[in-house]
Amino acid sequence: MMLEIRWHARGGQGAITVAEILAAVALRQGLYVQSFPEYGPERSGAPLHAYNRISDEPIKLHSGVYEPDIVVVLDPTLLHAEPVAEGLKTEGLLLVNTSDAAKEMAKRTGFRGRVLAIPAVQLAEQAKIRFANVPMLGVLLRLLNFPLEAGQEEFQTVFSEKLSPAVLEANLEALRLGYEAVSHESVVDMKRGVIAS
Amino acid sequence: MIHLKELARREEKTQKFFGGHGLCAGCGAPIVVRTVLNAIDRPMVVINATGCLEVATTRFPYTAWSVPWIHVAFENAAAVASGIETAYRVLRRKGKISQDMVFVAFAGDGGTYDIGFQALSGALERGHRLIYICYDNEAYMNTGNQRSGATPRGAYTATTPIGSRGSGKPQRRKDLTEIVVAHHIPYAAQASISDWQDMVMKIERAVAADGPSFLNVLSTCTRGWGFPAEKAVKMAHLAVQSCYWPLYEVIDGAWHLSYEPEPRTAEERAKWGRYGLDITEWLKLQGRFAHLFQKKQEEIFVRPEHRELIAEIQREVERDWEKLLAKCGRAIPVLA
Amino acid sequence: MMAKGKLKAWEELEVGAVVLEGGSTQAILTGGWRTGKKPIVDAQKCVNCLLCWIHCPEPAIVTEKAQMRGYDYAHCKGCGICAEACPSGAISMVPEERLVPKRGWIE
Amino acid sequence: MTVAMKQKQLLTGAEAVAQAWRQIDPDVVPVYPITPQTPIITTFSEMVAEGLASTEIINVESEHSAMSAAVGAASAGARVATATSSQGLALMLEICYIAASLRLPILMNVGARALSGPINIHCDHSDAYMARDAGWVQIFTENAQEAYDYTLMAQRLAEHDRVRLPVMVMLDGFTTTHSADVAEILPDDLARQFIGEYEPPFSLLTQVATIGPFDMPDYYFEHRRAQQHALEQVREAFEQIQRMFKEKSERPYEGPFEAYQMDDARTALVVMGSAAGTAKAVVDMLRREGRRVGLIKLWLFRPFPRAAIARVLGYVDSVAVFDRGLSYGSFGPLYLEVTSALYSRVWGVENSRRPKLANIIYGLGGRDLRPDQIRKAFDDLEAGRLRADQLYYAGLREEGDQR
Repeated sequence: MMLEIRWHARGGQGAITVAEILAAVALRQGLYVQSFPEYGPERSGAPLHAYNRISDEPIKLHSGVYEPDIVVVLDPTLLHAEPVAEGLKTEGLLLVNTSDAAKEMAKRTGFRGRVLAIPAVQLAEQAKIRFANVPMLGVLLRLLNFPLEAGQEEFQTVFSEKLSPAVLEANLEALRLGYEAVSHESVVDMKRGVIAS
Repeated sequence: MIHLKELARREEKTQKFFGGHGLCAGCGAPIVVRTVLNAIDRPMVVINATGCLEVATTRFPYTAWSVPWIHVAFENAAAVASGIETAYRVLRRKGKISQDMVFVAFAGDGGTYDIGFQALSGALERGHRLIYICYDNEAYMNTGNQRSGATPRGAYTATTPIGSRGSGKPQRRKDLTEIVVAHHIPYAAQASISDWQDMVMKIERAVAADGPSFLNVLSTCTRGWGFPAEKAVKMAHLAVQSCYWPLYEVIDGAWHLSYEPEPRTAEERAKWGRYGLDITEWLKLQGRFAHLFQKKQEEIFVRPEHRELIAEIQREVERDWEKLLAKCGRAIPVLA
Repeated sequence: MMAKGKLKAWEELEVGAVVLEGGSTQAILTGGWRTGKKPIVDAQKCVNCLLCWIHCPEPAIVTEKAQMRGYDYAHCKGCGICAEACPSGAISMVPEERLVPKRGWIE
Repeated sequence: MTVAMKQKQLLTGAEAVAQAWRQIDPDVVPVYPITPQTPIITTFSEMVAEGLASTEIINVESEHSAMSAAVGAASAGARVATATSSQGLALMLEICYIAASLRLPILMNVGARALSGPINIHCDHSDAYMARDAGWVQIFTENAQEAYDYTLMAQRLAEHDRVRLPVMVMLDGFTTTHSADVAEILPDDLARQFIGEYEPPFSLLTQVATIGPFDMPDYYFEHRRAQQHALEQVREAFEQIQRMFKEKSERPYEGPFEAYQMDDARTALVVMGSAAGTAKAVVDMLRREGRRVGLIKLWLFRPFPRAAIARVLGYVDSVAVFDRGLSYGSFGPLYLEVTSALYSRVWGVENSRRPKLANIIYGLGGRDLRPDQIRKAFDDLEAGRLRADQLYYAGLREEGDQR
């Protein structure tokens, strides 16, 4: 069974980084993974996409993702810049960083499947970090039933040299806030690949 | 001397470069381009080498340009321009073309100091009447900030990273403008996006030159140099004030200094060195030099282990400045 | 999925991949790149020196008869160079959501 | 050089090409010296200095800049020609691809010469073969006459409104470029009538346009398909121009190749360039001995005339393809084209049958191909000693061969 995820963000918002960390965490859970950006001249502010594939069998595909199971929108302004729900499976999940209601997101994108609206920006502010990417990663870890510790460990291995201890701590806190933000949702059932609502 | 209002009127009348391109917010390159295109009030053909400017402004089917524009490859802007300029002369001689035109080549420092240097040298030596503008952001920025021959000593780039055995670019940057002057062309100059009036005046002289002309224009890069986008013009100003990027012109081999830095603010006066602003005032504001500094309560200090390098960089700037003064026939101020 | 209409078939393309419509990047609304702040200009303080205009990398500053008249928000990327360059403090960067007149020209 | 009527002259291949350039009178010719094509540009430079051509020559600083300047001049609506060989073609190859993609009608003569290493200044086709995927039309010529004729024709072909592609005309290094041969030059007025005035469909000097945009994956594939389409249009235009040239020159060029003594041939060679002459002489000799032999001398190598080759070789028992270059790790490029063409043909139709094939590599680095070596190829073919899956080398010293 394979799960395909498409991230929507703008250059400089850290989508590619968290997509890679998500893949690393899934690998730690014994799954097969891919993480790749949509190649093109990335410029801060310009729309960009990143992709994940997570599967319990080796992944041979090397093509784009056209019918994702999950779409993650890190920057809500992208909703009117491009069709974020394009190709999203009807039984898939649209996860949007916004303080608006999920219904509003469904209306704006025309997606009739499951929508999850998470005010990740506020979670980021709460944890005193800049971007919404890390809290959204926390949400996904929870949704995919990966342990929070695995996410925090992975984050540490990647960033311990690069970030000062205080900033690293803030990011781990943001990850936890994201993780906690979806406690009541039931998780993805990796075996059936269906997003159990 | 053209006034800003005249330039604005020109852009209102015939806009030659449009928004919606993909250059980063705060990029220096389009500031150079707009200044050049507005300063030249004559039909032109633009020849653009591969690089940030070219890639971000002509993603098919869109183009930011509304003047005849051509890109062929990374290393041949000057050669392509030579072909166009020659075709123009022949077709004009044969009466097939009548209008008076100029040929402007735009390339970054990678495309000019390094890979495109041979074509540039050939075009200059052959005397083609073209205006070559290098928007110098001191590294290969389109591919994500790798070092070029224009990268300053000590700067971090993705190919001169910082580590236990690496502390930025070990070599000094190549003084390309001086090498260009050695081609005995009628006009060569250094300009900066921080001094539009000086740049416009130099573009006009380049257009008037009877033969090849070359402008090396400092064009800051918010992502590659590592400073907030809004400081793009200020970063160029500080480079000029510190004598790191001198403004001068060489007309038929004669050197003329365009600007002798003097402090503009109390803050600058407080940090003024022998000829200009202390080089650390410019270096410390940039991410590419962050490894040379450390921050203590909002104050930025040179790391002890890098004091020698910083002093050496300052000395190099002063020695180059003195050589420039000599070439411009200026006496070197005796140390008080 | 960039701002694109219908993509052309190969037979419909110009010979040699030539692009004939000049300045067509106007169709790309890079105003969406702003990350939270946009410039506005106070008409009282503006001395119309046009230092903002010459330093704008887009261009996204609107002039009429060489008079500064505000911003083309469809393309302004919010870099803030104009605010830094303005000698009379007429330009300020305000939160994106702030309601402003069409071109941010505050009479 | 007043020419009352067509006259036979003693000309080297290089001089013949220079004559063609003089009559074409290109607006811009970027030049850079490299053996063996240099006499083309030096002879032409003298013509310009004598006022026999109105061309502006650019003495560039490298072949890379020669093709770059040619692209610039052509995009400005000028008629452009240049010449190179071997390493020069390799250096400019990056820009050759771009000239084709921009659909610029640049004429280039190539004095075919071996590619380094080791460095070698003599003839083979490895340089032309290297450029076979660049998107140019490629024409191989046998001698000074063909070099002159096809250079004129190439100019018309490049500018043909359904083609609009750069054209490469190969003449063998030294064997053709430097050997004096009898060639007939058209009277200037006749030549100029044939060449015609150049009305550029586009000029950067008079039109606002962006040339050489940045393609993302959403358009690059379509642009490349459009380029292939242009090459698919060449064959018809090529034959149309041959007919027009025949009216002026009375020289009967017809189709992508010359079929020499092929009507009832049982065994045949396929060959390009000057060696075809030697091979014709051997065919004549063997015909006099009553042997049914023939040869195909290919002019148009790109676009490769697959159907025509497959048709003409469908009535022959066995064929030896002579390649003056080798696609290392595989066979000779001409052989690869011929076998592919034959494989894709429907057999048994009009009692055609698939011939036995063999690939003979010859003449690398100027090594001469002697008549006795060609005769041996015919003998081996007829005796069935040559296999399709093995490479043979004519004129190579190998251990154990009986010199």
